[in-house]
Amino acid sequence: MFNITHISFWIVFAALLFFTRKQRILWPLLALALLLLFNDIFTPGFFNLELREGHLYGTLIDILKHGGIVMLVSLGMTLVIATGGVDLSVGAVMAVAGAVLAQAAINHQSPFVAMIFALLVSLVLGAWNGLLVAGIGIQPIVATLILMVAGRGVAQLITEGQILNFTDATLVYIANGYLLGMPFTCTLVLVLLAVTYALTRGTALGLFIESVGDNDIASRYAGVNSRFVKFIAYVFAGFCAGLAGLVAASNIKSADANHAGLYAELDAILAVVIGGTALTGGRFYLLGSIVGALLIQTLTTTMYARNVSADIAPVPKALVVIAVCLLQSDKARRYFTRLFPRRNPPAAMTETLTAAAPKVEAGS
Amino acid sequence: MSDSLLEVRGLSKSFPGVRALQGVDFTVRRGEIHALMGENGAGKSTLIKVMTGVYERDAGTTRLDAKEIFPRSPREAEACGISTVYQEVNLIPHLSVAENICLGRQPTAFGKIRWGAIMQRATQALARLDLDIDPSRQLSACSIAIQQMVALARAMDVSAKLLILDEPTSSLDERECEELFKVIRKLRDEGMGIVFVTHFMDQVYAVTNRITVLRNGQLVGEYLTSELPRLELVARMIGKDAKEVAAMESQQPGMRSVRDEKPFLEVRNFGRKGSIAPLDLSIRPGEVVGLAGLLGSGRTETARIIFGVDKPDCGEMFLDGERVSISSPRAAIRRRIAFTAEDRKIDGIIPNLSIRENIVLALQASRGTWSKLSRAKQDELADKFIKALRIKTPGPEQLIKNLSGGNQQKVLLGRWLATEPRLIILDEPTRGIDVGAKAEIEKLITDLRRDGLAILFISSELEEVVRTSQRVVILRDRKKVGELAGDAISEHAIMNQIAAPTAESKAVVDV
Amino acid sequence: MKKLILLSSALVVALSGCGKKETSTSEPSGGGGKSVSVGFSQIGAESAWRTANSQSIKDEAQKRGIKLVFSDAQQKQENQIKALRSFIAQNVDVIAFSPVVETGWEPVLQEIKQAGIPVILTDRAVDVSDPSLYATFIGSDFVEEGRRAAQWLADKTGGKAQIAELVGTPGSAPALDRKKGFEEVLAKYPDMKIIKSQSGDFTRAKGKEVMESFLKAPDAKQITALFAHNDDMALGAIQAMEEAGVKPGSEITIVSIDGVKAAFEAMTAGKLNCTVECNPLIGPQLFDSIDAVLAKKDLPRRIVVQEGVFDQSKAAAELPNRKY
Amino acid sequence: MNRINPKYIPLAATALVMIALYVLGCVLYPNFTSPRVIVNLFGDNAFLGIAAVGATFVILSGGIDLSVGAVIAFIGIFIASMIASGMQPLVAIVLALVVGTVFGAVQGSLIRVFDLPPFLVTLGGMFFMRGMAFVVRQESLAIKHSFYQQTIRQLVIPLAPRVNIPFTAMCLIAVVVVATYVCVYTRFGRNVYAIGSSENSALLMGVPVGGTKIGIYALAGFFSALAGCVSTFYMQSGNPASFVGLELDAIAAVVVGGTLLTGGVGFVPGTLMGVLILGLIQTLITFQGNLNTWWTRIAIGVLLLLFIVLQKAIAGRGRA
Repeated sequence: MFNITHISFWIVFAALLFFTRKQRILWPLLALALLLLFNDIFTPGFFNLELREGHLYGTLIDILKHGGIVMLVSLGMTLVIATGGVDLSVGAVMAVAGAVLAQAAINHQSPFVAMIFALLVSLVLGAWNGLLVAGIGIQPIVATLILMVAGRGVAQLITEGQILNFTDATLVYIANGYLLGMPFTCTLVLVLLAVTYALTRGTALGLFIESVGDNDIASRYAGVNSRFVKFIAYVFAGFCAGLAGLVAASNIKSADANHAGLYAELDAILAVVIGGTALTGGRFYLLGSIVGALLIQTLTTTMYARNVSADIAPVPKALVVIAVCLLQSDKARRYFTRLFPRRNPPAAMTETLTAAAPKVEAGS
Repeated sequence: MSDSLLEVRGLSKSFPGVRALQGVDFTVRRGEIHALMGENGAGKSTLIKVMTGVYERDAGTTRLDAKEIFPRSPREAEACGISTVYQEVNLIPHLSVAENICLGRQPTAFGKIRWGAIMQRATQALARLDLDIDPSRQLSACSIAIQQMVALARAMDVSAKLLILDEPTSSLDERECEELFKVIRKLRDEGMGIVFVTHFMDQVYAVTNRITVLRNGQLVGEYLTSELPRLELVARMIGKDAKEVAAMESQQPGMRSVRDEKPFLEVRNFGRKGSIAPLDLSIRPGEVVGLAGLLGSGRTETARIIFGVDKPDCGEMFLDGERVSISSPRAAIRRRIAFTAEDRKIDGIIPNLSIRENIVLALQASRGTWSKLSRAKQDELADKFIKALRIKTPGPEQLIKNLSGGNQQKVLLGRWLATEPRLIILDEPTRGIDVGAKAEIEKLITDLRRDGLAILFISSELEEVVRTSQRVVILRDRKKVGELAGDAISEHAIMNQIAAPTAESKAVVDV
Repeated sequence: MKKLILLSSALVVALSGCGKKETSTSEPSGGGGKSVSVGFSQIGAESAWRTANSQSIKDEAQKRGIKLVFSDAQQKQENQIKALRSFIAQNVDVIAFSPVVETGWEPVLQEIKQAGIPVILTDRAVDVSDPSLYATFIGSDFVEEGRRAAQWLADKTGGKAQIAELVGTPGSAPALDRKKGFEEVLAKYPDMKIIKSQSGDFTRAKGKEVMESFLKAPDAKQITALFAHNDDMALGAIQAMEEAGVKPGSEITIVSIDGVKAAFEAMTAGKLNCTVECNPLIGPQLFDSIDAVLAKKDLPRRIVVQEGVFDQSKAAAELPNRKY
Repeated sequence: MNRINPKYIPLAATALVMIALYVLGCVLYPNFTSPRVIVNLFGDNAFLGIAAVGATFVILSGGIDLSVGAVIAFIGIFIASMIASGMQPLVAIVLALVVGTVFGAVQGSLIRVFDLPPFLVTLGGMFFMRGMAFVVRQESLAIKHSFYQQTIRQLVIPLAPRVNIPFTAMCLIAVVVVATYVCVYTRFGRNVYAIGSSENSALLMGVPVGGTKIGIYALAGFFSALAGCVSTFYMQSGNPASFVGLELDAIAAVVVGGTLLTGGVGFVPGTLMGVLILGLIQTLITFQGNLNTWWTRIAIGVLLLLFIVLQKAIAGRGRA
């Protein structure tokens, strides 16, 4: 149990916790650490890592690999939620993207053409959501509900009700390949994270998204093109979902319109919220969402590893949802601090306390 | 008159980090209208919210009719006999007028609501206020003034002993105010105790019998209205010597002259149905044009169509003599027009972003999404405006929601100045901020004017308009009724125009 | 108001368009006399097996000129019950369906009985107290499939195996029965043991994910055989093994059930050892029984679909025959 | 035309679409006119209808409840296994209703007391109930008790030869009548509208917002539990894996029924019509007999879009 990789892992993690102790990401990281620690002690073999066939192999790698789908989706979802919206259709978009990919591959398109085709379709679906929300001004939950309901039907029509299998090596590589000993999905997530970071922080888009999500009207008065900002967020979410759809299809070398991306929207929303982005919009935390997705996947993988029936897995998930909600709620935190007074409340907490003060007199 | 109805003794209430009320005493007698006065942050709102059960008190007692009460919700307060009408109409827009009057206390028989009885009661309540409204009408279809009257009717519907009016007049015109006063005088004569909160000094002297002044959460004193001169009242509210105030009031810039330049902005026959009747207006560089009029007279509406928030449906607009049409705030900003909106909280600040981000937002928006201001440039801008506008903050990364109202307003000014505008529209820039900050902002306006900016200045406070403007445009009932320039500007002259009978106002002389 | 009229007329046009399509695709070919109509409620389109099953039924109906009202329940029992009741309203001559789960059919079957419509079950059985509620049940014997899989494995390994099991959707008839049959045979071989068992939900993705976690357990090295309740899960598991550097088909012997085309391909590639056929092509048998029911002939309570066991030796020869 | 209150327009549209769909069915398929079709519409959609009525209250108050489908599945398997272990059916049903109501109240309290977004709380509730259903039992379970197999089955009203109005349909109609009454004739009902329209105003007007909110979610929990009971009457079994995604159908029915998703405006009978419209689409596609059922999803999606755009248009006009 106490080998070198092991100890170094915990040292790195502890350092991570230390350096993020004043940031929002501390909470999901801490939860992840607790869950991993639990597994370290009680689940034998959970931390085993070895080199097989030139790549790393172990449960931890599995978490990274399978968490990839939720991570990809949650990046787009983060931006949408930051604008104060939500995208319920990402699961359906995944199914459609997978279906388009498989159908194109079966019709002997080159793998790259197939991928571009699938991504284009998901961009279009994202644009459709964006149009409904930003263009017509429909409430996001409802606007994306439409595609959530109809999208899977569309995917089913594309596959004609079949599970479409493909064997193209390039397409299979997306979810099953390894780069530098790590699953290729990790590279994909890192690239998308970098792209998202560049897109939001390298340009003013991030500032605009946060300002629109925090106060839409004021942003518009300040000259921010809030419709465009929202539109972009939904298009980007569509793109991320499409990419996740490719990974999901590649993972099983086939397009399964029924099951691909089922509940992906809920997992992604959960990951984003765990990551510290508020469901009401405003400040967003891309890395937080990634950690949130990791936490969810670790939870699922823990179930498998501990031989807990997959059916009752939703119960611990539910408890995590509620716990995260409570952690984020100012009110709950106040109750909590009243119960356990301490000297140095974490930064996030003092922030909310001082924030509460001026609000009081605001009405006068 | 010593027949006290409500007795509040030693009331304290604190919020994390703030002591909003400290041992305040407050007495209302039967059959009087009692003004509760104080600057923003004095604790008026908190006191009212404690009395109406919205907040729980930390210490102190409240007695109504010599009986100790402890309301924990507006509902309980109502049950005790305390009714409230709030500044913003707090009614349910989707329900009918009748239901709004009776909501929460609908007459029932065995748990079943008797709709007939509701209509009847609503009709009676409206009749008591001499209001002729169809009670089955949906509330959202009524004007704001009518809604405020419905709110009053609602407050009267219970057998209230004490009626609290929390700035009920801010959205009413003069005639409507008079209607309201008629009603509350009648209620007073019926023996009710009325607490009246307002910041319109005239109204205080018009209807109230007694004044209680609060400052910084503490009681300053209780006075008979007839025995407290206006100047004294202001002095007590702001905690300064009366002479000082007099000196402040007399501070005239004495700079009514304007460089003889071509106007930067000129609109002709510019208007929008339902917001503002077609008007002409021009502003020169280096000139402050005041827009005076009561709330709801069309001041904000004028600003909104100039800034492109609402689309005009007639008229023309010229910038530097060139005809333009502005269809959105973004288009206005591109033309170097800036606008600080009236409601800072809703239309101005981005509460959870830092001061730096709030300052660069408009400039960044005008540059577009793809050419981001470098962080160094952002810091430079933030530092510059924090210094120049003397924003009190630990640093540029502080969240704007943690600042006081006045400092928030300065940040918003900074946001617009960063875009280097040529015209800036200030809609009530001094609303809800303390006297010190007010003076600073007034001075800023004067400085900006000297730098050659064209400024459209909207304020409810006439003294402020008189002090800062070179020209004043007067609006009434969503119409331009007059314009004053240079030495003709005085509070008296403006008031005359605002109060002038309607027949005269038709003969408006264009300048 | 105009918008409303537009809206509703658009809907009418859209749906009547569908209606027209219907008349063209399912026109009864003149077989003389009154044409027979059959209502068939399918579980869904969740797997290759299922679509082959549906296609076989549709093809056979067309061949025989029978009007088939086909309804897909999207895995939901409530949808299936709705479809069955709508078949009654449509006055079909025979109702056939593949139940999603075993329970919960009593009320609707009673109603069908009252309406005097004979019922034929396909693929999966139902749990009812009154056996007269259906005429016959055509389907594979899932228990037998489990037995065959176990027997093949016992023969292949000489009665010695540490088995990992990928179970189907919990509570579904095939999952329960296949497990039952498999364990029945296993009882005879003391050296064959199931050491790991988890649900893979009959899907490839889950099968893969569960197999991965099996392979990571400390006792993973002991696994010598895999029994998957269907081919899709086995195919997923094969991927997991390849990634783990375990050779499927040699280091771990794999037996699964269904016999879909992809399984045969895997067998020819040497990655899968054996698949016990579960034949979806029940169309001909189904319509034979329908004819018999309509002719008031007696039917056996249980009609077992003809199916075989295929291992690698037979795979290459059989592969070209596989259409699904 | 001008005298019609704009808030009734979506309701009229719903009624129109419903009638149009029915007439369309009758024109296309001769058997569609059978009274059985109408009886089936009510009977088959009873549990969806009851759950949708619960969702109507939640949506009227400006919230959302995603736990509906999972609660129904849980209650179904709960009742089935209670009866299997020897409990009297009526006792089991009452117990189930209590469990559902308490669960709803807990969700409501979390939303109310800690100011949590309903979306997340009920999402957690959905996960929780779905998992608990499997904890109770992993497989479906038939209910074999004379109360179910005889009493309930005989509780029918004959309508035409061999066509009976089933007990489930009666439950649905009773629920709609009672819920409509609650909405229109009780203070609780009016408070729901008030909170949905403006929570802050409602609070200041003395509406007991906290209690009402908890009550709304408790009521929704009760209706979901009732829908679960009705589902056991309907299928005489419980299945922990059933009714996945039913909450979306319920929300869709509510929206199609003319209730504003932002709260404050809506009608229970509209929800019933919404449920019937969804049922009619499904019936039409079954009658058609050859169309991929996935067209159902697409058709519902298109219908949702049309109704939402319609609501938007009306709201936009109302403001101007």
